[in-house]
Amino acid sequence: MADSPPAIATHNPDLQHHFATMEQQTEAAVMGMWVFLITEIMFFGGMFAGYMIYRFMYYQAWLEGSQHMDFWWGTINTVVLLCSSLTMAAAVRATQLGLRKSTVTLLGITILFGLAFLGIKAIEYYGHIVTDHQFPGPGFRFEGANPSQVEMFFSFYFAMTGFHALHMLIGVGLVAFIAYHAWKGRYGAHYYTPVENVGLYWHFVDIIWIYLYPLFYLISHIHRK
Amino acid sequence: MFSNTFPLWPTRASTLSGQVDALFIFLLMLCGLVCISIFIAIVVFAIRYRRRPGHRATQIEGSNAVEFTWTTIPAGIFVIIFVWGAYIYFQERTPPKDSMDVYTVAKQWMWKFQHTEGQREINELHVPIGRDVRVIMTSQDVIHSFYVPAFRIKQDVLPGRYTIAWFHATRAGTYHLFCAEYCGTNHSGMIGDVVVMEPAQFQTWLSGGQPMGSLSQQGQGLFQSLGCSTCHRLDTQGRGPNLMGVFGKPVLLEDGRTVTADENYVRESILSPAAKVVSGFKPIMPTFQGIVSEEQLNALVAYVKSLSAQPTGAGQTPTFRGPAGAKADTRQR
Amino acid sequence: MATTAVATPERENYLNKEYGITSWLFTTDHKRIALLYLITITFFFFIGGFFALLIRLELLTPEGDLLLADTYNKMFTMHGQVMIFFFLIPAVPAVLGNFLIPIMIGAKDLAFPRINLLSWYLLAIGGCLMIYTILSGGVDTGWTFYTPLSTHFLDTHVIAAALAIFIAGFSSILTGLNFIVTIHRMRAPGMTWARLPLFVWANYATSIIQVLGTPVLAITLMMVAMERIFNLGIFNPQLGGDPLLFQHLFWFYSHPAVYIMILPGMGVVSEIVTCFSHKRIFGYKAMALAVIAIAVLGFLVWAHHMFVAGISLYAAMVFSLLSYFVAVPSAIKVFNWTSTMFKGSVSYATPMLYAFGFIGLFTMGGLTGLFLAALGIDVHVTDTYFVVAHFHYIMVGGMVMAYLGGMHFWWPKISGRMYPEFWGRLAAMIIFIGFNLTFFPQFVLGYLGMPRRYWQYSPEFQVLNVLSTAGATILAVGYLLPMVYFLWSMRYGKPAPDNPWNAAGLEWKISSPPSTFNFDETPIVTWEAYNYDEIPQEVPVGR
Amino acid sequence: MSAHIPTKKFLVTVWVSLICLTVLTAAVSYLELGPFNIVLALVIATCKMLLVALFFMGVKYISDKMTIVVIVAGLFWLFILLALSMTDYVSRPWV
Repeated sequence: MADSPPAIATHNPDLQHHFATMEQQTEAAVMGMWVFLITEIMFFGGMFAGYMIYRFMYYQAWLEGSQHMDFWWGTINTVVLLCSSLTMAAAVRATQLGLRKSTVTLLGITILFGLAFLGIKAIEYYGHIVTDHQFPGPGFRFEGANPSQVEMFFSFYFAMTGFHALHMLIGVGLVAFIAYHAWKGRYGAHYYTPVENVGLYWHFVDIIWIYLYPLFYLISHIHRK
Repeated sequence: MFSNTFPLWPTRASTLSGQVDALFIFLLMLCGLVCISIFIAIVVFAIRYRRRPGHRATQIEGSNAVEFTWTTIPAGIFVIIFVWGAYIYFQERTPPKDSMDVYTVAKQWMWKFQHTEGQREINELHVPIGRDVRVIMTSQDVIHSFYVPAFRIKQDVLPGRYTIAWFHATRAGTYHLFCAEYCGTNHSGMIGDVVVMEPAQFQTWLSGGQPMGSLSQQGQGLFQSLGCSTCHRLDTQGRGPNLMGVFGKPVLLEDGRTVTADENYVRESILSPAAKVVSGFKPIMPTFQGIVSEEQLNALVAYVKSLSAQPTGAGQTPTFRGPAGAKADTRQR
Repeated sequence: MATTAVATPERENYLNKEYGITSWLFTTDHKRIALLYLITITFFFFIGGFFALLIRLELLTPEGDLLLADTYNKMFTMHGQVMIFFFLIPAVPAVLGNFLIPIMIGAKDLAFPRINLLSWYLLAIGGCLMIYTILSGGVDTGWTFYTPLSTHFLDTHVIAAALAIFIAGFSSILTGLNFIVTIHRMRAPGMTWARLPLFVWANYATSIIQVLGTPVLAITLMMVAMERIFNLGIFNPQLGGDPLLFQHLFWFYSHPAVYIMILPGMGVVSEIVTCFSHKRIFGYKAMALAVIAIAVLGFLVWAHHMFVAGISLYAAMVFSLLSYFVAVPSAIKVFNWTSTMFKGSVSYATPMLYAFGFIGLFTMGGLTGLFLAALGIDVHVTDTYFVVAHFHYIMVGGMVMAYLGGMHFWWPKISGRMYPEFWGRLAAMIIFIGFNLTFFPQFVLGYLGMPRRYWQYSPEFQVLNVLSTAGATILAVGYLLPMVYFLWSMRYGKPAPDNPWNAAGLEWKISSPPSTFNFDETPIVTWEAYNYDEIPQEVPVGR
Repeated sequence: MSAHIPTKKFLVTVWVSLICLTVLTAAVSYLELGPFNIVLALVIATCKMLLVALFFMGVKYISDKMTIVVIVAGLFWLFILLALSMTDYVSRPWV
């Protein structure tokens, strides 16, 4: 679904029959993207609400769980995502200026950053699931106080970072899609709505991580890893 | 009212039911009046201004004054209804002190009651007229709801914590007890009777034999046999807090927060001991999740509660040792 | 498909432009998509209605004798899920809204026609999953999916049902998104916000709720599904979860969802009442503000479903007070509709009969809402038949009445044919009588204390239950009638003129049925909505 | 709409600020501030969010008021969800 607003315009770069002007079409597409992003806010919002309530109820367990996060991987991933946001913003700029080659290059770098993020996330998941048996459910192992509450912490960790990673995956696909079309020379100063919209999506996913990072990695001052 | 086969009004059998009925009747009259006025207006307008040759509609834009009027007047009435409803609800949710406690465990699909005197019942609850009865409830599985229409009370029964309902029966008789929250296959079979008796009769019924002693005595037995008493000693030397007089008092926790030692706190401390550790103690207590049943848990809670029941001498507050105890005490004043 | 039934109107229109199944399944024409929705939700309406009949038949006697307990539980669960997610929520927005919003604002189509088609496909896929759930044994969680019952204590097809609703939810989100952008960006020159028909306002307000509320339901149902798949404990107290969190998240959507269902109905009634009173709406600004106020305030009241669930005393009071505030704009709307008839020229055409029914029944449903919002009374009547009666007065008495009224009102525009007026009025009356007989006794049952979702009940409740079941059979006949004569009229009905009701509004200025792009040239709007002073008031044709 | 095209230098400046804030938040997370660890971390996260939203996503340059309303509405509704559900949990022990 995420790809739909830009996809509309991408399939048919010319003015669609039901719009009066190109400007109207662009405004509709960008507004549609923003409306879509607020549905995404509420989608993650449900999990943020759950996170907040359990953190309130199980304060100690949340501190405990946070100490088992891979602090350095999390920090590196934050930097990786911020870099990808820069290249994405630069790609939008390059499209607006009609610089086809640098658009494609920048989008390519964005994809690489995105994949790097997912790779690091996979390393973290591997550590949590395989090495430490921290995936919630019957296989969950935790030595220490309040195991079931720490398990709840990990439920939210996996749910929220998992849905975020899923969004990243979709984002990488979208960026690849527009990179292909940019390479084909479909966008330029006259028409860059799809690039702009995918950019909005990408930055939005970045913002979600900007919050996930402190909520999971930084709530305790003790970093065991 | 009317007959047993075709009643149109539920029996009133508690102090609260009259209050609920009063508000209900008030609302019936108020809303009935509004409703009928609107119906009459529709019918009158529809007939008087029916479409017919020669009759033309008069265009009216509307009027801000009128809109303002019928915004503010209903809003004002609504606030009155809200206050009245909230007043009744406040009473429903705040049980009086010195009530008689009945512990309740709901499970798919039955109600189990434990009287503090030690009596146990299933799907039947005997209570006396003229006493405040607190029903302290928990569920073994899914969410149920304790509903006695004659008392106009309903309270969901949640697994994992206590919820409390209370009533003060005013009329002897046998009344429906329903589970009002859908709880699976036999939801409609999770019903029972509340038998309200004259106090004397109730005493006779109570003395019908309670082989295991009172609930707090059962709890005391468990307290010994589960080894609780080795740490929670009745002096200041134990590895766990002394529980004498703790119940109902504020407790300062290790992380700086303060909680009240109510039924839910005692319950949580038995099942998840490390969640809210008393200030000055270490989280060394093992969990009793899965070791004690809900009924045993109730007995333990009743026992801890009984440790605070005896009136203690003035100035004697041996609740906690160390600064923590002192703090907890000052906050309480 | 409806193509076969289309006769031979002379002019080219959206119905006869192309034929063949692919011209429907791959259409991006908002009017054709509206008809796809119409077929889909009518199908689900009758499935849900069938479940309802079985429920009422079971309740004819106090003993559980017709169905097994589990079967009964599945019936009311799937009745709720099908009716809410596959009929009520898409009903007016996706059928009438889809058809009319672009026309009413003078646009050629919705802003994103392909997303519009995608929305229908999502509903259809969700619907297929729901059918799969039904056929493979059903689900018995109650439509509310309360945890931990739904997550750890049932082995029915909970995940399939949750997924079906999840997918249908995205259909709803995308429809809302499409409407919001369309109403913002696609209005014809001169069509200012203050000139929009109230139907558009109502759908705009609805879209706000769909866009902001539905994602929360989606993630909540995902968490339920994950909890079942991975045996997590997010909502299970035995594993440290809090079942009330589920209820908070669920009702955060599901209370506003009742406004998704009723607001568009309010929009329909505003159109009908003005047309058949031949008069401007009384208090246009108040009406427009009221729908927006309902949409916003509707999000602040969800925990009034949880007054006895174990939430805090003070939170309950806050939510109770806020619930009264949301009642105010609803009251304003009722007063304004009634006043619109004052000094009007009232005709008793079928849509107007439905509008009368709507106002009356919605008033009763709304006023009983005041009882439920009063904390002290709610404790007694929540989870009883009082609540069942209350929300059926709003949903069936209000929403379905409005939907049927709207279908009759715009049927000439949609199909290009008139429906038989006599049968229309007869059906409206049968539905009104059947409805009241079905649901009024349930108010009494509720106050007497009969809990909802009971498969068998105490014998003293029987008389009222028999009345209710009798009403339900009448209601069923009432609902079948329009189905029959609408289909009949597609072939045999009189061809409809462009404006059979002498109604205001852009949709009546174009041909019936409209051409594919609605307008030959973009209209320029220079008039207020409901400018009935500028429209002749002859007795409508088609009688 | 966003006909505004940022300069390369400007984008890099924003990015540098974001990286600095990340380093800052990681660094202060080592301080023992009790419950204020998360408060501080969220304040910094909100600053970062604003940087990304205003400059990378171009919210600052959106001329159209309605789109701004849409964004604010989204945040406001999130606030409703979080705040009103918290009222229950915070006030539960009060009686």
